[in-house]
Amino acid sequence: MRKKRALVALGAIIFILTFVMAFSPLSVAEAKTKYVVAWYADPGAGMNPFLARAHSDYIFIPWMYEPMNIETWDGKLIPWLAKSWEYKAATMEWIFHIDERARWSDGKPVTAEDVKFTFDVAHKYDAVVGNPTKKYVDAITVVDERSVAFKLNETLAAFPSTVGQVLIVPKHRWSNVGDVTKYTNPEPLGSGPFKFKEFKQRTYLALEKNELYWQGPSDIDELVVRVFSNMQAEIQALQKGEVDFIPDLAGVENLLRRLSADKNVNVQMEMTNNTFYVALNYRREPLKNKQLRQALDYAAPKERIVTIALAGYGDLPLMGYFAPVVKKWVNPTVTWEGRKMEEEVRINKANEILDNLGWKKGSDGIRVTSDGTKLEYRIKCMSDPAFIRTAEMVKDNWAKIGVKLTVQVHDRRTLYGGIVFGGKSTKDWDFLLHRSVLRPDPDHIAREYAPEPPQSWYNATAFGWENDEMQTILKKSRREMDETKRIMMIKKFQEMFADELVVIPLAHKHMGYAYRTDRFVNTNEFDVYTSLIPLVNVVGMKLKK
Amino acid sequence: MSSRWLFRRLTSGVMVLFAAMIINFAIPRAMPGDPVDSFTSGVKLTAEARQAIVERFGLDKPLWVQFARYFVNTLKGDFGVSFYYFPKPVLNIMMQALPWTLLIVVSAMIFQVIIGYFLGVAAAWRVGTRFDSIIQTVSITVFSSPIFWVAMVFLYVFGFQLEWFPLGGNYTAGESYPNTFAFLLDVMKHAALPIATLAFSRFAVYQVLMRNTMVGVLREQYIVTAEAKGMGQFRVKHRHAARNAMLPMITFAGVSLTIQIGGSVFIETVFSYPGIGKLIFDSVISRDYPMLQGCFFLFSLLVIIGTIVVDFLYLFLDPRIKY
Amino acid sequence: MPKKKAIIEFCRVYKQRKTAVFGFVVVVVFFLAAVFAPFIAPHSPREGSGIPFDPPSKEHWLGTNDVGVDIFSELVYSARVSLTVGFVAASAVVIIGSLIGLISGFFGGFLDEFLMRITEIVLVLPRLPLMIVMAAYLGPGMWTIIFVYSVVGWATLARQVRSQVLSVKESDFVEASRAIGASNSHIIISHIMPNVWGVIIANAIMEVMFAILVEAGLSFLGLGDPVHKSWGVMLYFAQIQGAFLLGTWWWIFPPGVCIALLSSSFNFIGTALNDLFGLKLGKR
Amino acid sequence: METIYKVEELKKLFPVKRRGIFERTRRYIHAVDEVSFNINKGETFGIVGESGCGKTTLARMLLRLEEPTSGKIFFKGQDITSVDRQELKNLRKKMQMIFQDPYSSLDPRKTIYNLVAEPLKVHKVVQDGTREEKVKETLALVDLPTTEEFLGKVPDELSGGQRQRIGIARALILGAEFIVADEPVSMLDASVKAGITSLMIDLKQRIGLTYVFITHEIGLAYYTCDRIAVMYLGKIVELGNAEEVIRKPLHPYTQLLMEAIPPLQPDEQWGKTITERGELPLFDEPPKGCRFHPRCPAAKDPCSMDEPELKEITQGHHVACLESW
Repeated sequence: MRKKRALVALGAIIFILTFVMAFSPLSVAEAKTKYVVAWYADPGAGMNPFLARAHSDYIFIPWMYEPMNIETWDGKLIPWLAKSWEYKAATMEWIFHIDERARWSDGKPVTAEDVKFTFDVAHKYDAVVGNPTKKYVDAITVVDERSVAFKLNETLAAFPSTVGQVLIVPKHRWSNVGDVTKYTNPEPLGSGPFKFKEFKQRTYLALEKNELYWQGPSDIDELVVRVFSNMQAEIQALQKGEVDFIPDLAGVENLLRRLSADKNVNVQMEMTNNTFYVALNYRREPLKNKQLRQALDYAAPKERIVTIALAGYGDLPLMGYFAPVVKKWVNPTVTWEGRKMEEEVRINKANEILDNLGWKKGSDGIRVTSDGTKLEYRIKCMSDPAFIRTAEMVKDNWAKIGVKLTVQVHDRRTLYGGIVFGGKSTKDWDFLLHRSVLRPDPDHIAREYAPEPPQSWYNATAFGWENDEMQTILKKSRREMDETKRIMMIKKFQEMFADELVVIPLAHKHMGYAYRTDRFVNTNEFDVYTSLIPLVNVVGMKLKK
Repeated sequence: MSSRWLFRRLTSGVMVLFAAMIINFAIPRAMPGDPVDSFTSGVKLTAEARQAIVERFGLDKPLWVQFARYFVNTLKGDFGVSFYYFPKPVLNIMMQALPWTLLIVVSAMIFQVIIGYFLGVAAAWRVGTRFDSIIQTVSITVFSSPIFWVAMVFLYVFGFQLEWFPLGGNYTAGESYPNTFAFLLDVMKHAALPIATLAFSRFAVYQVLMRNTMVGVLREQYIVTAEAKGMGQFRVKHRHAARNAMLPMITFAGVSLTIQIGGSVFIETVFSYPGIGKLIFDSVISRDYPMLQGCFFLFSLLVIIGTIVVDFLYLFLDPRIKY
Repeated sequence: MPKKKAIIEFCRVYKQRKTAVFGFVVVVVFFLAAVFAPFIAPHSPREGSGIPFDPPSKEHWLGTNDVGVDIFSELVYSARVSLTVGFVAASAVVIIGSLIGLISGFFGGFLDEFLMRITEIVLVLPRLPLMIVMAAYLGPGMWTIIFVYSVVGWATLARQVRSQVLSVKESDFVEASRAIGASNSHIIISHIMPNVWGVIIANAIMEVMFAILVEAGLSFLGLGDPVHKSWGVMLYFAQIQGAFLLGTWWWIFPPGVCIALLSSSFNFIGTALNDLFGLKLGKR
Repeated sequence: METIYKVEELKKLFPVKRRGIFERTRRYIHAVDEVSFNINKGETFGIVGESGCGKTTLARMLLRLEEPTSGKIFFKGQDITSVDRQELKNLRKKMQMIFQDPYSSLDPRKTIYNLVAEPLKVHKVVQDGTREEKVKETLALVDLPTTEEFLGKVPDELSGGQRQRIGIARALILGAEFIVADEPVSMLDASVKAGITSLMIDLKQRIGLTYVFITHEIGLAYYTCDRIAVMYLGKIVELGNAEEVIRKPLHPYTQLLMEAIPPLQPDEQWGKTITERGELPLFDEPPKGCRFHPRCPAAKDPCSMDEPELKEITQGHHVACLESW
């Protein structure tokens, strides 16, 4: 009997210990304005802005650390820490002027030294951090306390937008960190509207108001980022009022109708430069045949992809790689020819093209080219429902024109790192269902379609595609400082891209965010979705009076 | 308890751990293609970063050197650096997740044992009757239902439809609690559904076990004697018979730790509970191989500790047993 | 002649168990559904045939999913994958397990010691995490799941077969056979096997159940083949595509009910067989 | 008299498994310890002793079902301890065994026909066509029915006596000359015992068999055997003509065994008997000196020192006791 009691007691102690182990000291509440943000990923890397680049945690690091400027989807650059910048063609120097108001949350000013230090560190650890400016910058010099000069080794028109991708850190905090790639930055000090307060891995991140914020302190006293791993729970929490803001509504298009009907919630879904397309491996016969690509394009079920796979949150694509939202650069004339036709008509037309080529359907319904190649291919995609469903739709439609597809699904890393791109890519694919979220500045197209040096990895050369004329135009456009001329070139490129059908665009996908409107009003002056929507959104949130 | 028994117990534990190590060591190296790809899972890497990985894991060295290095690192608790939580070490993240898993698994196990005990005793007492066969049928059906689906149904009904319980997480993130009690209440509220699901889906094993041993015990002479003496039914049932039938159940509780913690992968995934099961799922999604391997090793360790603890408990409970 | 008698006797005893009969009927029904899926399913299992998220109606008995695919049709076709994985994986496990058990039990000695040490380790290692680790490396797919299950699942059976073989091997009638001058192969074929196959069959049925559950589980974690859908994959999609929040119970319940029904049927059959064969063996 | 079987210094040690961490010394149970005797053609040679004395091990070694640790066994002059597998298989046709337990020595899943025909299948001696005839012939020999119905039965449907007859049939079907019967009737009811025993005696005369008859009932041995060897702890302590050994037991152990059986008629007395003292000890190592001395009422000092050898006292009557002569 005594043994039994001892056993029970032992069990109870173990049980209580489990609790104690799990919980650290608790904070006691005060009346504060709290703003709760839902996020689907854990800030895995900690609070290190250099590493954050590689992760989705980028989304809340900018509440603490800010960039020089912010790029909006329509191609504008909003000055942020840097109030202005200019280019000296003679010396190939970009000079950035930092806003005088800008200061760190400990009160010290943000100086040119800090900027220089940040970029020097980023360049030094480029291998891990992957800094976009390193290749072009010869030297960084401090002009005066608030001005910093980047001396380039070649002309690069897109340099200011590239600079905006780096978050600036205070030199006086980071100068003796050592290897920044191994630093988790436990006590962040930044210039942003919020200061770090507490972080519980896989649970939440708490930030508090930076009273000294240079754009004026926020109305929000405390900002809590709750880690969710289930979009459905995220949405229900928003509707219940447990959460105020969902910065990214990716992949839950089906649920948005329900959310839009809620009076207290504002759903902001907007077009971005985000395109679904089918890429082709040009090494496979006879994918080099433009007429075949034409037929495949006609037969693609683009309307259904928009209405079903994207649940209506998408648009039929422009054929020149750019989405209409990038107003400054887009060539709106390169619309899809099939737009006005019924699907049946398009499929007939595609069949006609292939019949004219003399590629007959075999008894199994699969066409065979004149030199005997069977049109039987694999289409690879990531194991994400939207991708799989899209791939299946494409497969069903292409079957109707005698092209047989097998859908093969891989995880992201295997697919892109192991098969398509990457150091040891096997190039063992025929079609690739791909989605690219491109920054508005067209420079990235040059990097992707006309890489310098030509055989570097992670770009369209992985498709086996080559076209001297188009690639020359792209290369020129990178160095063209006259913006009007540059726009002309890019628009010309889009025409050629559409005509050549380098890839088969399927749809432009919308992206968006949602927030509650009952406690706060969004006084945000930018109505266009930006890559830093959380920062911009939160800075513009004012308490409802 | 002889030292020989202890020695045997420990050596077999060590052997299992060693096997887990070998598996962890071999899998990435047995994959076709460049081993570095297995270690980076094809993340885009510059030549320098690639070289760093080759050096870190000694991939250019002969296999036995690699293994020795790996072996020593594992013993030191160094399971490498997580891909996803880079540059944090795997161990760090696992240790934060472990208490939560133990909380729900241990609580659920207590409930399972209690439910299994009472249903098992009841069924054994009326063995062969309609009542018994109904309980058996229900047990088998529940046991054969996929645990994640049971979790989904619980979440759908009690979380989304009735809104009795929160939809996920371990406690309300960033909430300021007036006192510790309120906090514990919040934790219990979040843990309730996962515990209920786990308890519901796995009580059957204990029930069947309890019933079968109890049926055997009830046939024994001393029970008949006790009954003949006119001892109360309750006393015979719970004092005499059940006590002796408990032992197999306790052994099984230890063995089933494997299954239980395994089941937590599903439970925690459905309820977004940030324990080690969810960590495994997240690591599958992000192909965080070091984390996956670390979790596997940790599970192996837990299972071994579990079985050893049960052996001691057994010793404690049954005076007849001497190892 | 005696075999026929045994079968009749077996059927008679089996019929007395209602759950076992029920299980048998369910398995047969699912099996037929899988084989004749094209004739049973009213719509395509992949292409949308209605509006998305349509609740059950005359046209779509179990409603439609997020892309308007008829869930009933999807369910019928999915039986193919679930049953295939169940049977193939279970067969692999049974073959490996019984071979190892047989070799280990019959020949004994160092081989036995070695094989049983491995078996012990495989038994103790946490199965699900091990399967997940391997599947994550191998990449999602039906054959991955089959492979992973076979690698991990054989140990229990091996141990049971071994102990059964041991008890038969030590029995007097095997000794008697030896006295006659029978060789090892004669003893294995005509004495050991007939006395062990009861255990193997009862276990094989249970293995099918476990394989179906494991397939469903791994698929639910996203390690299944998302193109050739099984019930587990259906649930995976339902979970990701927000079936809860949209209240589409007709998408969550049916696949789970199918898995539960099928696996518990195998469990009923297995339990019954275990008891029946157990009785026979116990008599000796 | 022709010697059909000759056993020379046969020895069997069973290692006792005791694996500690540090100790690795091996110890052995001496199941049969240097036993020698001859068996004549056509006789029934009885081996008598309590259970655990090693008689079953000895019997198994006689047919090489157990490998002897050392010693030699000659069957018709051929050393069977060194023959190869094929040769042994051939020898098995000539020497067979009848098992103690008729319930467990028949595979419960086989029909009577298959059980009796199994030796034929193993040795492939009879063509498939004539197999059934041979089976029926043998069944008739052991007084069992030969109907189709009976051939289709399984052992579970038979009585113990019938089963043992099946066992005998299996032993005889290949035409064996030498049969080791390991307590063939000990598991049977008294009423059936007599039937089996007389069948065996009958068969011996009809076919000309040689039996080794193992039993723990010395009375049974008296009725069935021509000569008797009494075993104690792996040793033969007394060996001789059945009549003589039982009427005039020389070894105290034989006398002790005699005590256990009631006389046939109330006024009749068996030979000299003694009363038991103690039980058969469990042992790793046999006691030093005479193995029986701890239990022996007649034990003297030398008994615990010297081990007695088996010596011929009168014609054909051997005994191993320091006190008996």
